[in-house]
Amino acid sequence: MSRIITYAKAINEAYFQAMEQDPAVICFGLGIDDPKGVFGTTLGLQDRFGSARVFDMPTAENGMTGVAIGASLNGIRPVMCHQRLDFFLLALDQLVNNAAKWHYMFGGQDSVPITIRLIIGRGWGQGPTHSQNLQALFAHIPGLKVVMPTTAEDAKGLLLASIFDDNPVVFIEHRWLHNLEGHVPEEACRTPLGKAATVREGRDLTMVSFSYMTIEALHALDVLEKQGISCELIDLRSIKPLDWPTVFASVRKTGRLLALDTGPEFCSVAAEVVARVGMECFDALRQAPQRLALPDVPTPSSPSLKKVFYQRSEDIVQAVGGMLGRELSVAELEQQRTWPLDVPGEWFRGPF
Amino acid sequence: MSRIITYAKAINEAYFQAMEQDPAVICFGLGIDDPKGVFGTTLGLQDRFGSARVFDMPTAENGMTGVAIGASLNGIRPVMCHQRLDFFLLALDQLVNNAAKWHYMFGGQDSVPITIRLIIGRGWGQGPTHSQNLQALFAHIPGLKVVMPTTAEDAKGLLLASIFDDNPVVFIEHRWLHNLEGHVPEEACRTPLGKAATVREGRDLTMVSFSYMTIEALHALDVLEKQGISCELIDLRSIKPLDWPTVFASVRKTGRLLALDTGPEFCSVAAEVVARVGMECFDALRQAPQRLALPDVPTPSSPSLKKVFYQRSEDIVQAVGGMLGRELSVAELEQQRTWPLDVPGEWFRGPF
Amino acid sequence: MTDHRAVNLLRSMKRIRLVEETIAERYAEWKMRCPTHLCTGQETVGAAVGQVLRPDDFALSTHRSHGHYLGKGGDLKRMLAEIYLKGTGCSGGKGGSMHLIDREAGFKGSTAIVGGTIPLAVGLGLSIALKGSDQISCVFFGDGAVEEGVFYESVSFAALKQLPVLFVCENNFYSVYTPVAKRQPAGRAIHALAAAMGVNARHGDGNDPLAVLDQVEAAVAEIRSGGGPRFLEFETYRWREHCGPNYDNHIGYRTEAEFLAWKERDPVLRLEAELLARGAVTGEQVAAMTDTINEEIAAAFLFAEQSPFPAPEELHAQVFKQ
Amino acid sequence: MTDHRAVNLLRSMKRIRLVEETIAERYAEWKMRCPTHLCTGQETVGAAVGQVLRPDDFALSTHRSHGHYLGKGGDLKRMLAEIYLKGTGCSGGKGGSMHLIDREAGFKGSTAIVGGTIPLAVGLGLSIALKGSDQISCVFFGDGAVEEGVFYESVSFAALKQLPVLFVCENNFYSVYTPVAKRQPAGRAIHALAAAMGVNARHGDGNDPLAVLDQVEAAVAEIRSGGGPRFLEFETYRWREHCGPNYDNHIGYRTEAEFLAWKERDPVLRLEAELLARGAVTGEQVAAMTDTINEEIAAAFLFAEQSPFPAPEELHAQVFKQ
Ligand SMILES: Cc1ncc(C[n+]2csc(CCOP(=O)(O)OP(=O)(O)O)c2C)c(N)n1
Ligand SMILES: Cc1ncc(C[n+]2csc(CCOP(=O)(O)OP(=O)(O)O)c2C)c(N)n1
Ligand SMILES: [Mg+2]
Ligand SMILES: [Mg+2]
Repeated sequence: MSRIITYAKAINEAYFQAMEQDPAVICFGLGIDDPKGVFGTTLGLQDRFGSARVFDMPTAENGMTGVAIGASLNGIRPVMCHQRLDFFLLALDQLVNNAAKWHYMFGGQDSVPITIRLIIGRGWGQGPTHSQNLQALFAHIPGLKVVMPTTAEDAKGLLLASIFDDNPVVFIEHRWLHNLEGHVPEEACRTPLGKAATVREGRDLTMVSFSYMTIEALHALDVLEKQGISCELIDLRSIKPLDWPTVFASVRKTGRLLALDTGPEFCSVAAEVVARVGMECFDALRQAPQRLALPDVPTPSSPSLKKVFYQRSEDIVQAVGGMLGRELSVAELEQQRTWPLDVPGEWFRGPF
Repeated sequence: MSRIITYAKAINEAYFQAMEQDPAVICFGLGIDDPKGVFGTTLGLQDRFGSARVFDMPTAENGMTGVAIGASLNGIRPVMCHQRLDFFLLALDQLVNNAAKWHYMFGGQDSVPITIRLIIGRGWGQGPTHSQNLQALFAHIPGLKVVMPTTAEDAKGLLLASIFDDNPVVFIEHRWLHNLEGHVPEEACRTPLGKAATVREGRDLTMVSFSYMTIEALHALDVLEKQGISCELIDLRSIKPLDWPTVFASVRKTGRLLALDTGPEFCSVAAEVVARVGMECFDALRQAPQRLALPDVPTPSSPSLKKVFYQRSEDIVQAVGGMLGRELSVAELEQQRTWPLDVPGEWFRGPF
Repeated sequence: MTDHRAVNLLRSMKRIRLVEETIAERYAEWKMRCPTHLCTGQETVGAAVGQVLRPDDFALSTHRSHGHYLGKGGDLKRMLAEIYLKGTGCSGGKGGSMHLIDREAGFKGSTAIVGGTIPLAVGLGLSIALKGSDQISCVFFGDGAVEEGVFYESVSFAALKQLPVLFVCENNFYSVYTPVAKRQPAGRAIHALAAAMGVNARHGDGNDPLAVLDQVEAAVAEIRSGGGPRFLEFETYRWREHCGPNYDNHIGYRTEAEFLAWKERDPVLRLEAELLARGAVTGEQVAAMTDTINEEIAAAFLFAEQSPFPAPEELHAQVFKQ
Repeated sequence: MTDHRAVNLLRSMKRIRLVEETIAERYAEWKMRCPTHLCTGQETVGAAVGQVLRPDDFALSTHRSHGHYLGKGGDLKRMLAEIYLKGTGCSGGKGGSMHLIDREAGFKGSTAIVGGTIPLAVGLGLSIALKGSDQISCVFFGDGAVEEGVFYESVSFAALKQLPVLFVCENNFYSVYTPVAKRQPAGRAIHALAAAMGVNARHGDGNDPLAVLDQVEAAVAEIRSGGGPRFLEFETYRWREHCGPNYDNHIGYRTEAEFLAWKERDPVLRLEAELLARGAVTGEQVAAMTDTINEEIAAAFLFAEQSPFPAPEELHAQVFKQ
C-alpha cells in the first residue's frame, strides 16, 4: 500500500521502521530530539525508542563520527545526521581515515555500518558556509557509498537500504526536497544501492541527474517535449556505486549526454559521468557531451548572485537547445515561477 | 645561474629566499625544526630565522590551520607543512569553510595568503593512512589553488610563487620526488601558478600528467619513442587553476588523450581532464580519451598488492598500445627496475 | 568607573537592542532574506568588550554577531545592507547576517561554523606577537562552541605561546534548542575547563553591565601588559528564537518562566536604572539618546532598502585576490 | 597482589621486549618493509592493562601498538606475518605494523592517525552501554594524541554519558622528535586536564610494573562496577627511535644521558629483580621463561617469513563488506 507523503515524512518513516526491525539501530545528531526534529525527519523517535537509542549530541562532529564508528564495530548501526553538509567537513578525518577503510585495512574483518545523513542547504541567503554541495568529496573516497535520493519513495527506500548496508554510507538530502510529496509504500521497502532510475524515456538526448537537479530537469523535460525534443532522464540515486550500465545503455541509444550536478564543476560527479561516457561510449556519441554544474565559486548569499549561480530548468532547456542547435523557448518556465528564486516555494521562509 | 640539486633542497632554498625577501613569511609544522627537517626541506631555517618565525607545533591540524589563517589576515604569510597529506584531513573544516572562501564571502576585503605543503607517501608498506592521493578533494573546492610540482626547478619556483600568492595554496609534494635531482636556478625565481609545462612535444597522443606520474610517463615515452610512437607530455604543475589552453591545443594537434593521475579515479583530476577535453575538443578527438589513475580501493600495504595497485611506466606504455591498437614491448622498462617496486630507488629505506 | 564610560556603555547597549528589535519587527516584511541570529538580551558583553578594546584591536565572532560588530564600532548602515544582501553591505552581499566584517573597526569577521573563528583569533594573536605591537585579538563564541575540538586546540596553543588573545564565551545555556546539560558533563564549568587548559580564566554575570565592563577592563589591561591570554565566561540569555525574529518559548525546549526570569534581569534596563539612580544621566538624556539611535537606525534601514543588489558580474569576482 | 599475577606480568613484559628487540635486530634484513614503531622500554602499560582486561573487553591503539596487541592476547604469528605484509597477517597484509587487529583477543584495531582511535573507544563504550554488558572499552594513546581536538571531544562525551571507557595515556615525553614542552602549555599535567574535562583521572610511574598493575586493577574494577570512565596517565620512555629499529640519541633531539637514566629504570629488569628478591620466581624459572618465549618468537618469525604474500586479486577484495 502506498500513499502520498512528503520526503521528510518518508525519512521519518524509514527511521521508525529501521529502529523497529533492529534494536541495533540508533540515531543521533544535533537537534535530533528538539521540537523541530531535523525538519521533521526525526520527530517522535525519542518518544518511541527512548533516549538511549535516540539522542542529541555535543557540537563535536569529528569525535561523534568516531563514536559512531566505534559503536558500529560492536554491531550497532548508528545513523547520524547533520543539518548542513558544511558542518561535516569537521569530520572528514574520521570518515576518510577510519570509516572508509576500516574493512579493507584490517583484511575484511570488522566493518563500519554507519549512515551519515547530510543536508544540503540552498537559498534564503544561506551562502558560503551553509549551502555547499560537496558530494564529490565523498564520492572520491574509496570505501564510501554515497546516496542522493530525489523522490520521497527513494528517500525512504534508500535510507532503509543504507542503514542496513554493512558499509559506511553518506546519505545526502537536498533541503529543497524535504517538502516534496510522492507515493511512498507503507512497508519497510529497501531500494538497492547502486541502481539508477530511468525517470523518463527519450530518444534525442540522455540527461544524467540526481537530487534536486532532477526536479529542475523534470520541469525542463515538459517544456522540451512540447518543443518536440524527447529526452531520457536518468536519476542516479546512488552516486557511488554508480549504475554505469544504465547510463551507458541510454547514451548508446540517444547518442547525446548532458550531465547535471548540484555541485561545483571541477572534479565533480558530472565530470566523472562525462569522462566515463567519453571513455566508454565514444563511438556512440553524436556530439560533444556537456555538463551543467555550479561555477567554480563559493556560494554567494545575495539573491541577485544566486540567480546567476544556480542552474535552473531554463538553463537546462537552453543547454539542450545549444547542443541540438535550436533556439528553444523558456517562457513557460519563467511564467511558472510565481515565487522568488531564493526559495523552493512559498512555504519556505527563514533559514532552514 | 643554475646548478643541480635535489627537489628537497630546492624546496629548502625557496623557504630561505622567501623568508629573506619578506619578514612576513613564517613557517611551522610538526617536526619542522627537528634533526630530519621534514625530509631535509626545512633544515637550517630555525637557525637562520629564529624560533619566532620557524616553529614546531602541537598535533592539532585543524586548530593550527586556523592559526595560519588568522595570522594571514594580519599580513603574515604562513607556510605550513604536513609530513603526510592524510593528516591534513583533520583540517578540512578550516581549509574549506574559512580559507577557501574568506576573500569571497567578505566581498573581497581581506585575503588568506597561506601555503599548505602536503606530502603524499608511497611504498614501504605505508598503506591506507599514509599514502592517500587526495588532490582532487582540494581541487574540487572553489577558492583554493592546488599545485603539484614534478621537477626540482618547479618545486622551487612554484613554492616561491605560492608563498607570495595572496590566496590559499595547497602545495602537494610526492615523497618519491624528494631525491630527484635537476637544474635549479640560484635566484629566487617564481614560476607562475596556472601554467602547464610541455615536457615533450609529440604527434600521436597527448599525455596530461602531474607530479610523480610525470616521471613514470617520461620512462614510458622513451620506450614508446623507440617503438615509433611520438607522445606529447604535458605536466600540469598547477592542478588549479588548470592551464586548459595548453591541454586543448595539444589534444587538437594529436587527436588523442591519455590523462594520468596519482589518485583514485572516481571524480579525479584525470576525470576532469577527460571530461573537459571531451566537451571542448570532441571534434578533434580521433578516438575515445582514456585515463590511468588508481583503482577505487584504499591503499594496501603489502608490496604484492601495491604492485597491482599503482600504475607504472609499463602500464602507460600498454595503455598507449591499447589506444593505438598495437602490441608494444615493455621489456626494457622491466629490465631497468633493479630495485624492489615498493621504493623509488635503493636510497629509500624505512617509512619516510 | 567614570560615568562617561558607563553612559557610553548604555548607549552602545541600547543601540544594539534597538537594532535587533527593529530587525525582529521588520523581518516579516521578508526583505531580510538570510538566516539572522538576534542577540536581544545578550547586549552587555559585545558592548562592554567593544568599548574596552581599541579600534586597532581585532575581534572575530560567530553566527550571532550583530552585537559584537556594533559594539566594536562596526558600521550600522553596512551591516543592515548586508542583512538585506545588498551590494553596499559590509560583505558586498556575499555574506549575509552570519558573515559580517568591518576592517576599519577591527572587526575581522564573523562566520557561521560553530567554533570556526576561535583559532583565527589565536592566529591574529600570533601575528601581533610577531609584529610586536600592543594590540589584542578577541574572539566571541557561545557555550556550544567549546564542544568543538578546535576550541581546545586553539586555547592550548594560545596558552603555549602566551599570545595576546581574549577569549569571550557568552554562555546562554543553549545551543539552538539543546540545553547545556545534554551536551557537556555535569558540574563542569566552562571557565574552569579553560583554566585547566592553561589560560587564566574568570567568569561573571553577563547581565550586570558595569561588572562586565570592570572584568573586561581588567583582562584587557593584563593582556595588553604582556600577561598572555585571558578567558572570560559570562552567563546571559537569548530572548528570541535561536534563528529568526520570533519568541519561541512555547515550543517546548525551555519554559516561559525561565525566559521571564531572565527578562526581569534585562541588562539594558538595569544599567539605565543604575545610571538614573546615581544621577549619571537624566530621563531626558536617555530619551534623547533613544531618539538619536532610532533616527540612525531609520536612516540605516532606508540606506539598506534603497541600495542596489550586487550586479550579476560580481558572482565571479573575488574568488581569488588578484 | 598474588605472585601468580606478577609472574604473568613479567612473562608478558618479557615477551613484548623480546619480540620488539628481535624485530629491531632483524629489521635490517629489509624484509619487514613497513613503518614500525617499537615500544622497547614501554612494555609495562600494555602488559599490565592487557592482563587486567578480559578477552571480551575491547582495546584500541596507535601506531605504536605491538605491546598493546601482545599484552591483550593478540596472536604473535599473525602480528609478525602482518609486519612482513603477508597474506597470513592479522590484517591480511593490507595494514602493516601500524594496523593490527585480533578480534578473538578483543583487540579491535590500531591505526596510524594520531588520536584517531580515541573516539572509537568511546563508541565501543557506548555500544557496551547500549547492550548492557559488563565489558570495558580501552584505548591506548601517547602524549601527542592529547593535542588533537578529537581527544577532548571523546573524553568529554565519555564523561557526559558515563561510558565504560578506560583511557590510557603513555606519556613518553616525545612526539616523534618533539619534546612535550614545545607542544603543550607549561605546567599542565595531562591527567589533570582530563580530570578537568570530567573524567576521574590518575597518574603513575609507567616503569613500576606492580604499581601500574595495581592502578589498572583499581580503575578497571571501578569502571566494571558502573563507575563511569577512568583516565590513567603513565610516564615512561621509548628507548629506540620513533620509527624504525635503531637508537637515535646521537641525532640531537634528546640526550644520551636522559636515555641512560631511563634505561637504568628498565621495567622488565626491575620486575624480574623484585620477583627474584621476594622469591616469587627462581633464576631458573626466569631462564626457562625466556627460552620458551624465544622459541615462540623464532617459530613466529619462521611462520611470517614462509607465508605467502597476498594474491593480486586481493587488491579489489574487501573494499566493501558484501
Ligand atoms: C560545526 C557546526 N555545527 C553545527 C552548527 C549548527 N549551529 C548553528 S548555531 C548553533 C548553536 C551554537 O550554540 P552556541 O555556540 O552556544 O551559540 P548561541 O547560538 O547560543 O549564541 C549550532 C549548533 C554549525 N553552524 N556549525
Ligand atoms: C594526525 C596526525 N598527525 C601527525 C602524525 C605524525 N605522527 C606519527 S606518530 C606521531 C607522534 C605521536 O606522539 P605520541 O602520541 O606521544 O606517541 P608516541 O610516538 O610517543 O608513542 C606523529 C606526530 C600522524 N600520524 N597523525
Ligand atoms: Mg549558546
Ligand atoms: Mg609520546
